[in-house]
Amino acid sequence: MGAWRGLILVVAVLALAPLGLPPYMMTLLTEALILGLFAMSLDLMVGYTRLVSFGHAAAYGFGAYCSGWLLINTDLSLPSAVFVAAIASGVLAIGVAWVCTRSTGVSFSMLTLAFAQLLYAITFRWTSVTGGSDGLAGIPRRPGPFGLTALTSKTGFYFFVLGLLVAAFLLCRQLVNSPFGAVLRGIRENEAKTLALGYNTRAYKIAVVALSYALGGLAGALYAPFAGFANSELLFWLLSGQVLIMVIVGGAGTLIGPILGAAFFMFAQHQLSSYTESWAIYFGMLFIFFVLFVPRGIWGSVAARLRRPAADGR
Amino acid sequence: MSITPKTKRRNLIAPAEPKTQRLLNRRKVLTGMAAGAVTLSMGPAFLRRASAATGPIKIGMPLALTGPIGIVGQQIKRSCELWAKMKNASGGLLGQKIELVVEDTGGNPAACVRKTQQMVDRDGVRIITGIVFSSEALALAPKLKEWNTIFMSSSNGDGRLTADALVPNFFRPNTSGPMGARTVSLHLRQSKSNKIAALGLDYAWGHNSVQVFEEEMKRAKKNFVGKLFAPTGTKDYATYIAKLKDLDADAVFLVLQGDDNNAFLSQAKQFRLGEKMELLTEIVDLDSIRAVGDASLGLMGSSRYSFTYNHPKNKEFVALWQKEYNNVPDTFEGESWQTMAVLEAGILKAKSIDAEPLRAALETVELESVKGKLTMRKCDHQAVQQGFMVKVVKREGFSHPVPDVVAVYPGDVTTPRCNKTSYDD
Amino acid sequence: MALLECEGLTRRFGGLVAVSSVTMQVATGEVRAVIGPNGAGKSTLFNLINGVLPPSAGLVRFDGEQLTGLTPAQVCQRGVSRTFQLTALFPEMTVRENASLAAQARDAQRWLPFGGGAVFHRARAKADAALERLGLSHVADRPAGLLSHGDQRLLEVAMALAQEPRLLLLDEPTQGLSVEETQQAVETLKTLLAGGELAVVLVEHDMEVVFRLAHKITVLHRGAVIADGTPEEVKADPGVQAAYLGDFADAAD
Amino acid sequence: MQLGTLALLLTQTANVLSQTALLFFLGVGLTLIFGIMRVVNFAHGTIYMLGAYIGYSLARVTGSFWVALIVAPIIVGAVGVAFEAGILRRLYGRDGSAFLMVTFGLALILGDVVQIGWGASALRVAVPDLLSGVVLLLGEPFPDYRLFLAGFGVVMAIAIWQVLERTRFGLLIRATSQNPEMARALGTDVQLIRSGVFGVGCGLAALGGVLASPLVTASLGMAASMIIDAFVIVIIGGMGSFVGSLIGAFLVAFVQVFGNFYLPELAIAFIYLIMLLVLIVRPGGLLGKED
Repeated sequence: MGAWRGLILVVAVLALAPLGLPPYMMTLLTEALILGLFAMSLDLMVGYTRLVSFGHAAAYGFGAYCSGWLLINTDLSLPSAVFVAAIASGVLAIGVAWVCTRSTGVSFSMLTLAFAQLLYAITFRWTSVTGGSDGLAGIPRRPGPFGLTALTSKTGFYFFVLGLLVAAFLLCRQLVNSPFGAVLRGIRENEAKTLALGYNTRAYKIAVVALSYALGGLAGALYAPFAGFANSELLFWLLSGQVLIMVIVGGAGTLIGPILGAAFFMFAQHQLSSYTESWAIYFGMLFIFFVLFVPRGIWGSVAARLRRPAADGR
Repeated sequence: MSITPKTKRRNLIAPAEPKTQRLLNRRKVLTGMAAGAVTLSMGPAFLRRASAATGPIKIGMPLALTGPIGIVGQQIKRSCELWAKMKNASGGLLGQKIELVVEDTGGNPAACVRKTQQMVDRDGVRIITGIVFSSEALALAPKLKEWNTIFMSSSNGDGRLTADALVPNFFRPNTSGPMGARTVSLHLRQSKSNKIAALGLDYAWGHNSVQVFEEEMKRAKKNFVGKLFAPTGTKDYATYIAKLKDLDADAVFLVLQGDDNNAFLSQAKQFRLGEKMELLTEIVDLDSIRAVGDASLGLMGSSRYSFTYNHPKNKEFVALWQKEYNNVPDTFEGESWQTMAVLEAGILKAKSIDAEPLRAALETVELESVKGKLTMRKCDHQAVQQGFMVKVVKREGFSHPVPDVVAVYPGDVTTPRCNKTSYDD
Repeated sequence: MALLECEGLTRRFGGLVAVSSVTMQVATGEVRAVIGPNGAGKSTLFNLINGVLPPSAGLVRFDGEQLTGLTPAQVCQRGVSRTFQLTALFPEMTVRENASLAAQARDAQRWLPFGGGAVFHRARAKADAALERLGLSHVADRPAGLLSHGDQRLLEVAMALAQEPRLLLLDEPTQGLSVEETQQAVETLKTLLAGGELAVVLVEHDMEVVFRLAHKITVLHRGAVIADGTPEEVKADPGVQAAYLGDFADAAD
Repeated sequence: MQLGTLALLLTQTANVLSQTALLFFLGVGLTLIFGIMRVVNFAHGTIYMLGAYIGYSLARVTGSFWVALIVAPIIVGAVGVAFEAGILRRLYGRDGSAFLMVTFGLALILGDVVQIGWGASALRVAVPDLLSGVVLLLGEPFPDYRLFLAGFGVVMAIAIWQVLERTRFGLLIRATSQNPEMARALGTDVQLIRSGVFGVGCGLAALGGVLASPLVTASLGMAASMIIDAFVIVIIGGMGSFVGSLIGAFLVAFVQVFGNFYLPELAIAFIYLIMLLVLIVRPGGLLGKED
């Protein structure tokens, strides 16, 4: 299959990146992959189920604080802490989703926002655990398990992130192409009808929100040991807005698109802010340009070109 | 190369840039854009890195130039640019030109770490300065060893940077938060005000400073009647003003900054709070005074730097500043100037910018700066320096009120003990 | 024994009684039409049967099991499928995907989050069969949103059918169709229902459609049953004529 | 001497009213825009800030706060109309994410425009001389300006309500808001209403900005600190509901003034708790319909 060949090629190129790129580019790339994972996780909700979350930073920040706290206060190894944090985010999400899925549309979005902001406020107040406004600093990449140290170096950590991203991507791809994924598409296009067909749509929504948060939490859990700190900015609504934009810029409902969107967002902001203090202006114009001229997002447009005209919709 | 520092972007605020220079910079911006794609590939990075050892002295400045307190970053940038320009005009340091590598972090610690990493890797930067937020400084500190880079603080007030969070390559030539609280406390010891309250911003800096202050007041046998904390970004301070009136304090210590400070002072004036109690603040700066105008009159507080301080070095600096920028230097402009003076002394003494010798040299710096006598302390890398108490007054020749120095406290009483954030006497 | 039994089914909205003590049975192989003027409570009755609304009183039994208290999804799982008065499809999916998603709903592994080739295979077979029966095979690969209105109505039925229900609730299947389209639809439905393996409840405004398809008719008026019998019996019932035709004249929608 | 309980209650109540007025101007614009256009305007906070800055310049140039108060909203309203006509108009029929992106983009652009045009320093806007005094409420000084804010808020709320109730423009707004389908049937008027409502919404936010500037100065931080409050107000009240925005503004002002006084520990969490509570009990907000 062409898709598999493409995937293997991209992963191979990314795997070779540490050989050629200077360290700061590796930092940038690692961060882009982490954000890509974060954006892809949101795509499950936004692109495949049309559950537009305005509070996805909750997953990211929660994951980051969890893994950060575990790495600082326990003896857990890096992979274990990251894994536990991702699971914890998913569990948190079941509660959040249970409440939020009582509503639909804008109300759903606003409930997710409210939860994220509440979490933000809690992080700010609960100083003994979260470090308050300072956040958690000096988060180590503890080696292990079984004495494994390879993941703690800069390059090792990059491969760790890359591996998890690829695994998460394959998982999501499985999911959206599975019977479960078909139901999600049904909910996206007509929730009432899906319900009437005999699907317990709320259970599906809760499940997809939980998985989305777990993967978002995984991204956050990677971010904390990557950056070495976690602070309340990671829970702020601004990040929720940005990640939503990454998804849309990349192309919602494509999984690959949001990863590209996140990378594009990162690199564009990084480069633009080096050349001009007024980078925000160009960034704003870029958003408007995308909406007007690339409505399907980067990957959405590319995919539409690649696909032969005879192939069926989407 | 040009005699002015190479800044990587068009200068928006500083008006004194000559036209030719501006054109030159714009061309640089354009070529820079074209090179953007190339930057993504690996080639140029290694070339530049190789040239770093023999090229100019590059000083990295990952500043928060945009965002709510972008003004602080702008001040630091202006001051460092003037310093670099003066040094380069007289042949640079150690025969090498100074080059400032400025990047905007937007106040985001992640961006700050990333951009600093880039400066270190690509530009061969070995000295960084100007970092605005404590959160950024705390995020950078653990990386300094790996980067083999010296961090010269010019505005970071968080006490822990020279205590729990101290790393060998960090130096703080500027006044820290606890020192500001201490200065106000020293002033209050002699005041007849007895019932004292405090109002701080509800985050680390506010809590730390208020805590230092509260301990000070208790030791001074004052009646500390209560402390309030307002979330950052509070727009309506009426409820806090009402609470302060309710506490019936004689004096209130304020740990506010930026928009919060401006909002509080404006509204306190409207509620006539100043008629009920003395307002004392941890930082008095011109930017805020200009923003609130007459509402700042009568305000007292510690000042990390004031252009009105009567000292030959300071007079010289203010005159130079006026000639360059046609106004008087503000708090962080003075603080940065002092930081650069310390750095300069260190570099000259070490005859190198490599971290090892430079660190050793910086640890023994002693000089007279715009804020008077300064001694860098080896044990915690905090500069022992004077504390200033100022009062905001009207003065001939200024369109806005100015801070007038009313008391100067010597460095050994204003600076905490080594690795401490509080005082015992 | 009847497959569907409603006993004393009542639903109040505030002071308004939408459905009042309705009792009726439908046996396998039987097509029962529920008719009545606008606001007679027909749609509410459907909503009570398939669990969208809980009844204020009374109960619904399906194959001896009480349905009252179950969610629409659970009712559907037991073999009750319904179509909607207003067309409700997945417009961006193809016709086959629409029917397939409907069929998948009755599959025990419908929720499988990975793989699922077998699930899709089973659902697709059922979907294709249903499309075939409704004469939609030739448009199977088109996006549902691009179908003609008539075909969309038929797709609604096909989706219900793909679920292989034992009881089919048809809510105005010819609503909004032209005369010719209605003719065709009726023919298709007639063939479909002739098999006799289904119990059908049909709500319909078009009397011609009702008389051609229904074996039994229940007449509702202001929520209550005013007549129940074969088409001939109902047609002859003077009470029905008074209540129904009187209202029907001004209910021209 | 400590404040008497009564004096305290009185001043705090007056504070609630003046804050309600400021928040209301922001919330009502946002809610009208959402009601008509289904656009969640992320640029609303920046528009509010722009109002404050333009007001600052007008007050400096003309020497009159009152001129600024009238003219700044008109200028900002025109900016809003231009944005609607130039960009938003091409996007109706697209899903909400398109609006999220363009309004977010607008916020970034305007934020930078303000920094380039006015600099990074906060700017002083004086309370107009007429209102710089205080009145004594049971012996406690209370600024005239805040009383003016409360009064002006009441007057404007009644005025907006009357426009919505009595004029054809208002009728069209209510009709479109309650039944978006009807928008199509209304034909040519729809475009006018959208432009008009976006302009008026932005103008009201700018009015709030001008009015707030003597309290908080004109500063770059205004936008971020206000946008969340504005969202909360609109969400609590029910998106698209005029009366809802009034109630939302009052509730937010109330918890900020009284909540912060009696339970300061919860200060930053208060408004989110309220929002969550309201949404759990009534998913569409107090006076909104769920959609």
